[in-house]
Amino acid sequence: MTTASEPATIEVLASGTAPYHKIDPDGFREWVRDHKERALVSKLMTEKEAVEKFVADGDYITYECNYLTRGPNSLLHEIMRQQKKNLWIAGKFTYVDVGMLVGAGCASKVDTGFFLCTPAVRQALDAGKLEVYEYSNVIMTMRLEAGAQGIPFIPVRSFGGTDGFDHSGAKLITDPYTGQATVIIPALNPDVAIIHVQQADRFGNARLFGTGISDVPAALASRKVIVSAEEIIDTEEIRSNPGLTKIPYWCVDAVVEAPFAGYPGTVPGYYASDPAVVMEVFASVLRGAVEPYLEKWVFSVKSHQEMLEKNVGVAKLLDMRKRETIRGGYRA
Amino acid sequence: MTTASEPATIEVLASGTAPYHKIDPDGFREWVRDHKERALVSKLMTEKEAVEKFVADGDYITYECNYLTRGPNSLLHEIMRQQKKNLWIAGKFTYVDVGMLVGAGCASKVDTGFFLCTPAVRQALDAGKLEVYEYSNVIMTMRLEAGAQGIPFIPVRSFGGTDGFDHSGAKLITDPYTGQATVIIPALNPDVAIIHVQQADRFGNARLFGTGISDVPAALASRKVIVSAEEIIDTEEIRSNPGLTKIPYWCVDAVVEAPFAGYPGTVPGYYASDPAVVMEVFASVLRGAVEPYLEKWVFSVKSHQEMLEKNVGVAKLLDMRKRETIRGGYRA
Amino acid sequence: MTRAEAFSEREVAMCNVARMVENGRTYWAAGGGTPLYSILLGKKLYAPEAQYVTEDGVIAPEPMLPYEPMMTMLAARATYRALAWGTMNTAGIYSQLGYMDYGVLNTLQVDKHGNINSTFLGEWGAGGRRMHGPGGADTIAACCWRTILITDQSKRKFVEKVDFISSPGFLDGSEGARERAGLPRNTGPWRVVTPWGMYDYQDRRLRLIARVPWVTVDEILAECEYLPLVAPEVKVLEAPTEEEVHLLRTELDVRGQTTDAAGGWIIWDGEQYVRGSAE
Amino acid sequence: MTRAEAFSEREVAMCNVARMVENGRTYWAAGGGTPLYSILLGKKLYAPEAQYVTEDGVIAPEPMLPYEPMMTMLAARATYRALAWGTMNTAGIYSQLGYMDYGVLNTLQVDKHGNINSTFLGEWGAGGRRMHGPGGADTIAACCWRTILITDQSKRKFVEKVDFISSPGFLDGSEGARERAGLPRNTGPWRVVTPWGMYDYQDRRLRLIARVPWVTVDEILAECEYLPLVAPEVKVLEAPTEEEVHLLRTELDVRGQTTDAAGGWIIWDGEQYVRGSAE
Repeated sequence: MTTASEPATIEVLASGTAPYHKIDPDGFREWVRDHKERALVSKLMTEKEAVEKFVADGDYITYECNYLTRGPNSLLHEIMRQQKKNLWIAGKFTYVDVGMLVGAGCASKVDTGFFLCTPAVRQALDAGKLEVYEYSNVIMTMRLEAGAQGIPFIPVRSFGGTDGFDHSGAKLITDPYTGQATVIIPALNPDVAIIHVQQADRFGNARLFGTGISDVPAALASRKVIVSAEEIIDTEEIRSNPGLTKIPYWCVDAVVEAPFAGYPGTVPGYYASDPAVVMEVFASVLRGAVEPYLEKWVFSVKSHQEMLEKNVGVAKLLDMRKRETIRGGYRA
Repeated sequence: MTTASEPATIEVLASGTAPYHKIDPDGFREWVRDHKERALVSKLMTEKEAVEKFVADGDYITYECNYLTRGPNSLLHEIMRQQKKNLWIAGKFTYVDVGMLVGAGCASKVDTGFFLCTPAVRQALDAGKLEVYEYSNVIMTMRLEAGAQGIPFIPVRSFGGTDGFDHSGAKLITDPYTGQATVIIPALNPDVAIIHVQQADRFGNARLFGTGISDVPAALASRKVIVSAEEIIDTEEIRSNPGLTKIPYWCVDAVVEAPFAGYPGTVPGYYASDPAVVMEVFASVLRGAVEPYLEKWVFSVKSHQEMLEKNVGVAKLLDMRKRETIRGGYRA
Repeated sequence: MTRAEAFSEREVAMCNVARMVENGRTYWAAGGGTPLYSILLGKKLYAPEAQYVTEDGVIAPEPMLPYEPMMTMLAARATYRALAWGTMNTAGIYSQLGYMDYGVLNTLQVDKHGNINSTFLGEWGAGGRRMHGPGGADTIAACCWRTILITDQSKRKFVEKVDFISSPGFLDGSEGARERAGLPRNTGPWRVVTPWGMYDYQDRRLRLIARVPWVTVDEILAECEYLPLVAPEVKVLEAPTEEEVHLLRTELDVRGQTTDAAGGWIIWDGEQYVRGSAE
Repeated sequence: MTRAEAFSEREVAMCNVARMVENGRTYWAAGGGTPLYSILLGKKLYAPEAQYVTEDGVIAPEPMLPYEPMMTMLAARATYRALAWGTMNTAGIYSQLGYMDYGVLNTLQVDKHGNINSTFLGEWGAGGRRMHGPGGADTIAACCWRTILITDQSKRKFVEKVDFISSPGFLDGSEGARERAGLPRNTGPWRVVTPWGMYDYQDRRLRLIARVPWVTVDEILAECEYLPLVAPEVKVLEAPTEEEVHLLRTELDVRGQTTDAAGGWIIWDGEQYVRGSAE
C-alpha cells in the first residue's frame, strides 16, 4: 500500500527529436462525431471508389499484416494504380510492401518497424525523397493501441536506450508512481487504415480469423477505414454470433468485396499463397526491378479482379484454395 | 506533422491523495518469472484447495462480472467460508457482492466503482473497519488494463474534475505532446483474481462467451489467478479453435471444475438465473440481514456442490438450464 | 396515438426521454433502469435505427424482452443479436474516441452546473450517507458528446452544489473548466428530465425549458433547492400515450421495479390530468 | 545419435541453439528464420514442452511443417493447433509482463555489450547503408528475461560499438544502464551463438565460452573486430547429429533458404571435421 507522493513536476529525462504524426485526441473525437456513420448504411463500393474517396495525397496510412499474409493487396495495388503521392507509411511488420510503395512513387515518409530496404528505397533516401523515422514493430502497434484509446501517449517497457529512441517521438520520464525511468511513446492516429478480413457485412462489421498484427487498433485509431473482405456475409449472420465481430461497423467507412485480395499471399483458412509469385515479388524488389512487377500485376490491369482473370486464372486460384487444408478456427 | 517539443519537465497539476495498491511493474515481472507455470501441468483442484492456496488474508482481490452474471460465486462463497480477512476489493461493476463480503467480515478496503451501500457496509464504515477509495467502473477496468500491460500508469479521458479524483491515486498532468491537461491513473495489479468462465482445459486455457467486464485484463494483471469453469474441456478441443481462447494457461494458477458456479445468477448460454434467490440476496443485503442468507447458502454447506444438492436440487437446475434458450455465440 | 389514462411519474420521465431518441445516433445507457428502458422505448416506437451500448460493451443488441429481474447487462437476453460483444473497456474506449453521441443516466443529486452526485450525501469522510458510487456514469458524463440525466423533481435532488462530484457536469461552471480538468473538448450535460419537466443549460447553468401539463412552473421551482434559470417560453410536454405505457409495462419494466420505485401517479379525469394515487 | 557427415555453418549455429531449449520455458522467436527453426528443432528433439510465441501473438502452436516460402507467421500452417491466437501487442504485452523466458534473435552487428544493430551501417543520416530495422527484436531484447543472439562469426559483425543500437544490450555496459533507460530490471543479453562458437557475458561484456571442434580460439578471435573476453576454459561443442540435420532439411528449412544463405560447409573426412565446400 502506497500513499500518492506529490511531485509538482515529472522529469523528462530524454526526448526523441523526430517529427511524428500529429497528436490531437480532441480533434480525432470531432472527426469521429462529424464523419463516422452511426446508422446502419451500406458502405459497399469498389476498390477504385474506396481509394478515390478515402485515400488522399499526403495521408498517413497504415495497412494490416503484410503483402504475404492477409495483406490488403487489392487496395495497396489500387493506391499505386491511382498514383497517390507523399504517403506517410506505418512500416510495422512489413516486408516487400514499403519497397513497392516507394518504387511506385507513392511514399515520402516511413515510420519503421521493419521493411526490406531495397534499391528503390535506398535511391529515394539518397535523393532526399524519403524520410525514415525509427521505431520498432511493437512500438508502432502500441502507438496504434494508444491512438485506438483516444489517449495522447502510452508507457512501454521497451525502446529505452536504443538509438531509435533518439530518432523517434518517444520520451523518457520519471514515472510519478514509482520514480523509475519510464518510456512513453506518442499515440498514432493514421489518416487511413486498410485492412483485409475474411468476412464482413455491408455495414462494415468485420470478422477476422487467425493471428493478427494490429487490425483492431488500426480500425479504431484511424480517421478513414477501408475494409476489404473475402466474403460479404449477411448481417443476420453477424448477429447470430456477436463474439466473432472484431471491428464494429461504425469504425468502417468503406467495404470492398474482394475475393482473393491477398493474392499472391495467403489468407489463412481460405487459400495458400502462390509461391512462385511470392518469390517473384521478393526478387523484384530486392534486385531493384520493381517496375516490371508493378507493370504486370498492377498498372496493366484496371482492377484486382481483372488481374486475377488475366494473370492468374481459375486453375491456380482453385489450387491455392485446395492447398489450404486447415479449417479449425477459421469458420464461424 | 509535429516536431517533438522538449520540455524538461511535465507539470503535475493535481494529485489524488488516497492510498493505492502498490505499483511495481518490475516486481510483478519477477513474480511471473518465479511463480507462473510455463509448462503444461494440470492445475485442477477443488474450490477449497484453490482458495486455501491462493487467497491470503490482506490480499487485494478482483473478481469478474458480479454475483448475478457469470459471477465466480462458488469461489466467493468459499472465500467467505474460509473467513479470509482484510481483503482489499476491486469494487467495479459489483452489486450485492461487496455487501456480502463486508457482511461476512472478509473485507477492509474497497476501491469503487459501484456497489450497493448496504447497512453492513455503513456499519463497517462507521466503525472504522472499512475504507473506501473513489474510482469509477471504467477507471477501475482501465487500471487493470494498465496492470495487464505491465506499465505503471495509463492516461484516460474521464475522471478529471470529480471529487473521486481527489480521493484516488489519479493525477492530472500536462500531456507533453499536446500541452493539454490529461488525467493519468495508477495501474492495478491485484494479488488475486477469481474468474468464472464457460470452458477451460485443465491447464487453464479458458474460453469466455458473451460480453464481459475485465476478465482478460484481470487474468493478466493479477499475481494469482483462480479460474472456475462450467465445463472442463480437452486441450485437443482448445487447439482445434485457438481463436476462442481468451486467457492462456500460463496466467492461470488454479482451475476449478464448477458447474452452476454462477448460481443464483446466470451464466449466459448455459443457464438463466434463479429469480427467487436473486431477490432473496438483494433483500438480505439491502435490509442488513445478510447473515441468514450466508448461513443458508454458504456457511451451512461444505462446498458449492453440496449447496446445489441440499438447497437447490435437480429440478431447479434443469429448469434454469431450460429457461436459457439462447445459444448463438455461446458454443464453439 | 391514444392518450394514456393513468401512469406513474417515472413513466412520464421515461417517455419524455424516449421521444428524444434519434435514428443514427449512439447511446450509452447507464446501468439497467430508467436510462436503458427509455432508450429501448424510443427505439421501439420512434427511432428503430438508434443504437446503444451498455457498460459490458455490448454493441447494438436486439434484446429478447422482457429481461429476468436484474439481468439487464451481460445476460444472454440483454446481449442478444448484438452486432458485437465487448467488455467494459470497449464501452469506455469507444466513448473516449467520440463514438458515443448521447449518454443517458440517472442520479441522486444534480447541481446548477450539471454535476452529479451518486457517492455521498453530506461531507465526505465526516458522517453523512454513502451511496453506491458512479459506476459507469463518470465515463458517460465525461466522454459522451451529450448527456441526458433522468432524476426525480425534488428539493434534495436539485441543489446549488452537489456534496460530491461523482460524475462531471460543467464543474465550477467557468468556461473551459472541463478541458482544464482533462476532459474532452465540447462535451457536457445537455438535458435533465424529471417527471415534471425538462432542463437544458444556458452558459453552463441549468435552465427549465419544459413542463408537464399537470404541473406549473412555480410548483417545479418549489421543488428546486437551487433555483434554475427559466426559459422565456416554457414548453408544455405531451403526456404519455397508451402505446408508450403499454410497451413499458408489457415488454420493458414488466415487474414495475423501475416505474413503481418512486413518485406518484397521474390520472386523466376526463378533462385533464391530475396527480393522484394509483389506487 | 549419429554424427552428421556434412552440414552448413548455419546448421551448426541452429543445432547449438536447439540444444539449449528447455522444457517448461517460453521462447519468443524473432521473425521466421534461424531463431524459429532453432526453437522448433529443439522442441522436436530435446524439449517438447518448450513453448513459443512469434510476433503475431500465436501462443504455443504445433505447426504443420514444412512452411510455404516466407509463410512463417500468420499463415495457417504456422499458427496451427495453437493454444491461443493473438496479435503483435499480445506478444509485446506478455513480454512486458515477464512471461517470456527467452528471446531468440539474429542480427547483422553486435558489440561488446550485446547491443544489436539491424538499422544502419555507418553514421545515421550521413551516407552509410540502411538495413531493415529492428522489427520485433527491440521488444525481445528489452523484455525477455534472457536473449540468445544468433549471428555469423565475422569481423564486421563483432564490433566495439554498433553504429546504431536497434535493440538494446547492456547499452554502455555500466551497471544499471538498462534500468536507467526505462527497461525492465534484471534482463539482458545471455548468449551469442555463431557457427564457430558461443559467448556469454561477464560483467556485461561479451566473453567467448565455447568453440566448435574444427575452429580454434585464435581463429575465432581473428574474426572479431572487438576482442571479447575469453573464459578460462573454452568448452568444445558437439558437432551436429544426423538426426538434427535431417530434421532441419526435411521438415524445417526444406528449401535451404536459411541454412544455405551464408557461410561455408563442414565435412567429416573420416577422422575429423574440416571446413570445405559443399561440392
